Amino acid sequence: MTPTQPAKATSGLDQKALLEAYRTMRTIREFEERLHLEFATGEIPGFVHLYAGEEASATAVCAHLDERDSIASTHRGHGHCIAKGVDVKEMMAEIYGRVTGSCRGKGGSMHIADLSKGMLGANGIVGGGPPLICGTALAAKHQGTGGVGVAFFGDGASNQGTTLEALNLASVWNLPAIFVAENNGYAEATAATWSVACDNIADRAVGFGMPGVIVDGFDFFAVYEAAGEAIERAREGGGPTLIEVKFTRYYGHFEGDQQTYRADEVARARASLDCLKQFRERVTASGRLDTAALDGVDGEVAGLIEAAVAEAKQAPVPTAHDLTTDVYVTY
Amino acid sequence: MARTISYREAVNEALRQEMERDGSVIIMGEDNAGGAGSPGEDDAWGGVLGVTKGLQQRFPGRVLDTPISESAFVGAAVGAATRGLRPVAELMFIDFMGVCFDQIFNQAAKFRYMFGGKAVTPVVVRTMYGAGLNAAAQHSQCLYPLFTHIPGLKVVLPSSPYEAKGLLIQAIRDNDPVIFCEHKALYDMTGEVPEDSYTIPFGEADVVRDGDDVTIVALGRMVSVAEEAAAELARQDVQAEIIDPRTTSPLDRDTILESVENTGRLVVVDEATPRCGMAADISALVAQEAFGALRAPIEMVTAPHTPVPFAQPLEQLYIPDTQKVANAVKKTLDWKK
Amino acid sequence: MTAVGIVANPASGRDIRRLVSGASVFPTAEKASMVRRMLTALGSVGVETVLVSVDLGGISAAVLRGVRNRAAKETPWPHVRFVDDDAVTDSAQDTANAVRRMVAAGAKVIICLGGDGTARVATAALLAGPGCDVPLLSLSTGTNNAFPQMREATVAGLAAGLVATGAVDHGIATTRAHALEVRTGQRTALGLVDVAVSTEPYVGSRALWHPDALTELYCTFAEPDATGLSSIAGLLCPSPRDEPGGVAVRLCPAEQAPTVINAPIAPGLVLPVGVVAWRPLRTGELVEIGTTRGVVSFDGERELELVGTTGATVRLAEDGPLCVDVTAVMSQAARAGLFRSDRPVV
Amino acid sequence: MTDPVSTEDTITKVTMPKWGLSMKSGKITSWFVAEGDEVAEGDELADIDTDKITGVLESPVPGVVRRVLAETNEDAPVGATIALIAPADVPEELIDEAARAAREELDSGAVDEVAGPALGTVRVDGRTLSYATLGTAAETVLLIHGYGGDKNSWLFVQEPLSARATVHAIDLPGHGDSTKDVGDGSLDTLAGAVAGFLDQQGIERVHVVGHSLGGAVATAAAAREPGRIASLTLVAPAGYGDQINADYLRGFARASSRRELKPHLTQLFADPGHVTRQLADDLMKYKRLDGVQQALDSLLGTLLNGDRPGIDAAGLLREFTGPVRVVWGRADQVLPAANAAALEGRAQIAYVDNAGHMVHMEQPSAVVDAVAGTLDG
Repeated sequence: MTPTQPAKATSGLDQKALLEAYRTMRTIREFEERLHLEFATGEIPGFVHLYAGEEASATAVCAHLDERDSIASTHRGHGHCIAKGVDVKEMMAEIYGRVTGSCRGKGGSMHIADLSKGMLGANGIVGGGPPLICGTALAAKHQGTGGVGVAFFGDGASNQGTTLEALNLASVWNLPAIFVAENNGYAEATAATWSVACDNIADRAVGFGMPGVIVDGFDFFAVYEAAGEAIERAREGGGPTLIEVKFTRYYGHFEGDQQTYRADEVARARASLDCLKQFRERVTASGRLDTAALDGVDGEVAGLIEAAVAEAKQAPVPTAHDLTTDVYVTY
Repeated sequence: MARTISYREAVNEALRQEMERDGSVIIMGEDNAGGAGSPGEDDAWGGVLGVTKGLQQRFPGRVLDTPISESAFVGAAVGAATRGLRPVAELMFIDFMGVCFDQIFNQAAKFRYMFGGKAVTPVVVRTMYGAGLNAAAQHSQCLYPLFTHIPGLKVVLPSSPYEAKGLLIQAIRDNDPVIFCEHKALYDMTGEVPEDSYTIPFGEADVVRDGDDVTIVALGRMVSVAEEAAAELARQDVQAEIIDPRTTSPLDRDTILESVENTGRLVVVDEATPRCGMAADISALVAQEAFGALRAPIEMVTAPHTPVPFAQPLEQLYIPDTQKVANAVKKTLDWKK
Repeated sequence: MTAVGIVANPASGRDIRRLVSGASVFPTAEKASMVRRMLTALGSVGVETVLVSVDLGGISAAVLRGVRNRAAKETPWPHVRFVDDDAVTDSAQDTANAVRRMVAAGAKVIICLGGDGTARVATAALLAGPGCDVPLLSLSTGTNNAFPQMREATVAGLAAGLVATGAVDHGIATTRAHALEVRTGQRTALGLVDVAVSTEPYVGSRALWHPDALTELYCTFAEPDATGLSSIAGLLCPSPRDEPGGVAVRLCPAEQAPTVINAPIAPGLVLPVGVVAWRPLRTGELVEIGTTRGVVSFDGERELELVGTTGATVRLAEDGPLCVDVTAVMSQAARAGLFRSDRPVV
Repeated sequence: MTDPVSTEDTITKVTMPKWGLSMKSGKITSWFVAEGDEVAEGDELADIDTDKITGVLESPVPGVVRRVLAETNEDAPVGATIALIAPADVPEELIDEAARAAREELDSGAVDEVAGPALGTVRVDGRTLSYATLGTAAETVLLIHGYGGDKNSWLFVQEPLSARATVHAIDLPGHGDSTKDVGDGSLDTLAGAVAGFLDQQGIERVHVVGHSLGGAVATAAAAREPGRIASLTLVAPAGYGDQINADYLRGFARASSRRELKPHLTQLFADPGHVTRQLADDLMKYKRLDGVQQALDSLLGTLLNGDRPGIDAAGLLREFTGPVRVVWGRADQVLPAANAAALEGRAQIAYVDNAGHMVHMEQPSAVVDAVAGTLDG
């Protein structure tokens, strides 16, 4: 009898990895909380969609990724960018529309990208990312790198044809693709319980012949483990997985949203479910990390975000020259 | 050396030679191999009109059949292009752009600019366009103006087998997203095509015929219609210069303007509908940049502002023909203030 | 008023085992349909009121649609009351709240749709309060179920109804199950079938499927035809469900073990499990858990992280949930002719 | 210039010549003679536009132009009879009959395909070399084109010479249908290709004709194996004298569109009217082939040393003692005719009026005469 080999244990997070994960989550939180404040001053142009509350998802998934791997993101993309290693100062400068930004001030919050890091961009089109990830996964498969593609998308995008087509194609082509449905409960102001006709986004996986699982999005370790399994499976040729991550976003759809459609779930989540709070409690209770180390990270992150904002505000804005450059490689 | 092959063979040969030259070139589309998962041959079709026939056997694993999911596979081609592949996706009919346009114009076309010049997306979307096969309103359109409108895309309209091969190889090697539009009525057109690989640069119009009396700018399949008209006009001692822009984006403005500077008359022939199309665009260009040289109002010969009809007599009326082109030329010649 | 409570867990059947072992998905539509079939059955045996839990997963919504659209010619359903006193939290808390409210509202039987996890939460809610003598009928809609039964809901509904109306006596209809009680610090938690200890550091995505990390296993019963961790004991030293006493097993990585059992520890996963030693576990026996840093799982789900600061104990308790024995109920119904009517021969 | 096909009644059919492989038809752009004119052999009869270039059709025989069958601006297929020449005493009825048959043939288009040169390839040093052969006579002539040219550039020369010799025209590496890789692009590499071609063909003795860069290659080949080369005919050869139009060469190499190329091409001819759109088109089609740009760039490095000539063919010629003839257009703007001074005393030099760098295209008879003179010894 040849026993089925279990996937290797994925919770082998050492101290360094735990601290890194915490740093990433804290950086995202600090980045977003600061933007929340700065946006209110009117200095930040355009739309800003904050990821606060959802940090565990991007962090835990991206903790398994390396330079072979690529991700596609959403309009709520700051967290994915930070977790995939995009430079935080350049991100902040981009959001301020500065020439020192990740996209030289031409993209803004919704289009931060760093292709050199496999970050295919936040995406202003709901459902824009999943087809792209079929492509990056196809490239990895074709090139034999063992790389995977991860599409982050929301409950809203789970209703887009592009997403459903991509799920089907990924399964038909048996691609190393992971579809992470970040269900934060609302597509803009419309509840997922209303707009998603089935009960769970993960249920849709059955229709595409792939595993669909649900994980608690506030629990870093839960997401980490599920993503680890899915990614390892994909790397080994096992095909795509749909992971539904359930949680709540802490702020509105965009900054300025009065959120009159919501009840008190944010206060409850912040108080009892918050991913950073949970993470701190658990790693300190078990003695894996001490409070001082975590506080040290908090301090460093605060300093980084402070510097990022200060530098962004000082940075030059693009000029007329920048208007017509970067449209084509050659034309 | 050059030998005579069809437009279809020229496209196939370009794909084959580029796939041989560069392992990162892959092609995908509905039935591009044809027959995936079916009980018969895996490469039963080689594309709905046989354009990709034979590539599957030669390049196993690099010719991908797709589900009928244009958004997914066109998007996949775009995504793969950002990660080192040079995919050629076949959007079977240009009319189907409606079910995948976002991946082309909001994703592929925008990456470079939106990401501050740091993205390279060498994807080619091959697509079939044009009337003439009684395929009616949803399989016959000339929608390249819609692509031309989008900054970040390059749009190619090969008018002959020679152009088809050289422009497709250029498209595959090009580092920007390219929409490569093949006229379905040209697939059986034959012409001399070198066996060796070659590239025709984008943004360089071909002066198909020299002439001093009138400039005819013709697009895609209309180039051969214009040539027939010019041959007819030559018997009446009217020498038309025919310009095939080859690419609508980039557009070779200089060649058009230089010609009009010389002839003083312009007729634009385009199978597309007239509003916001290439004919209007080229006319505006000449009106703006070469107004002083014009000796007569510009004439546009286009399809009417209607969907493409089905019935044969209607479709024949719909497509610009030699007579309409010749009439337009005469109108510019006869014009008196 | 004769009332029965139905608690249906919307989240069961979607955990990570779909990914790691290809376990099946239990669709919400089928859960809702099970509730509707039970309503028919309960109505047919004279239950007047059925209390139904509410959820955001679509089960209660589907039941509500069924109530509204019930055609006149169909068997009438009992009055359906949705238990919506508490806000839905989309967590196990919802199950506990519903059970408590149903007991308070006078439910004579609680039917629970879910997996081992759901049954465990329902049991804890019953045992912790005045519901300790309210019978539980646990039906399987989960992944990896050792405790709940796979039964057609109609028959389960008939049995529950007969118990609720008193048509079949409690003494015949129910048995008290055993449970494994784990205490650490101030916390107490129950396992209905098995309690396992592993050196894995995190609860993670809950389901347990890495046998190499297992160190200890305690089972209330051990059946050789079970799936889940209890199958390890079941294949090693079977201990029937209806007998007192359980099994304790010490485990280690398979490659270091003197004995290896290939056990179906989850649907789709038959893995070698290393066994060091095993022995019977006596009822009431208190065992000190030897692993101080790790995770304790209950009925195959990781629940409790042991962080090394306080010790933990496990005890095989006699006073588990009072369970409806469907076979016994239906046998008695047959004997008593409860479903029979004879027409006098003319 | 064309094979006379004489009837028993000594009526000579003047047919549309085949100037090059791809020529299918030609258009008479103007007749220089009218019916009744008396002509000598070699007199110019008509200008013929082949799409590639305009050439002059010469009379194959002496006689009287009895009929002009193809009209001015008429396209006639290769091999079609376009005029009849016969002695004055041939009766009109016979002429009429021949004319009627020819006219029918012309109108129907049913003209027998005239056999063009035979195409072949050889492998030398891992490269494929393409060549075209015409004629079967005992003597062998090898034609070597110049920078950016190909075997078809000899279209007006190969056919007339084929009556007297087996005439091969080859494509040098980097050109025509030969492999585009030129290796180091040195004269030695190119001369090695020529030597390899001769080896493969088993040619022991050959009259070599080289134009421009091909002239330098011919010289280098002669220096390598002096005993094998019966004679050299150098047409505006590179590597002699110190004048070279570096701007032309660089412009030609760099031009990436027909519009850029055309002004450079006009420097090749005394009469810029020779630069048809088709000529420029064909060159652009060549330039667009994979590998051509690298080949041209590499060879440019051989041809130029800064703005000065990069080849010393004159030095190499010392190794060769056989007969040398030189043909140079007086209006050559690429390698000026003054360069020929370097060959004074060593070679028999013909300076050609109304010819630029492309003497063999503009005044092909001058080249044909020179080679014929060599063949005559």
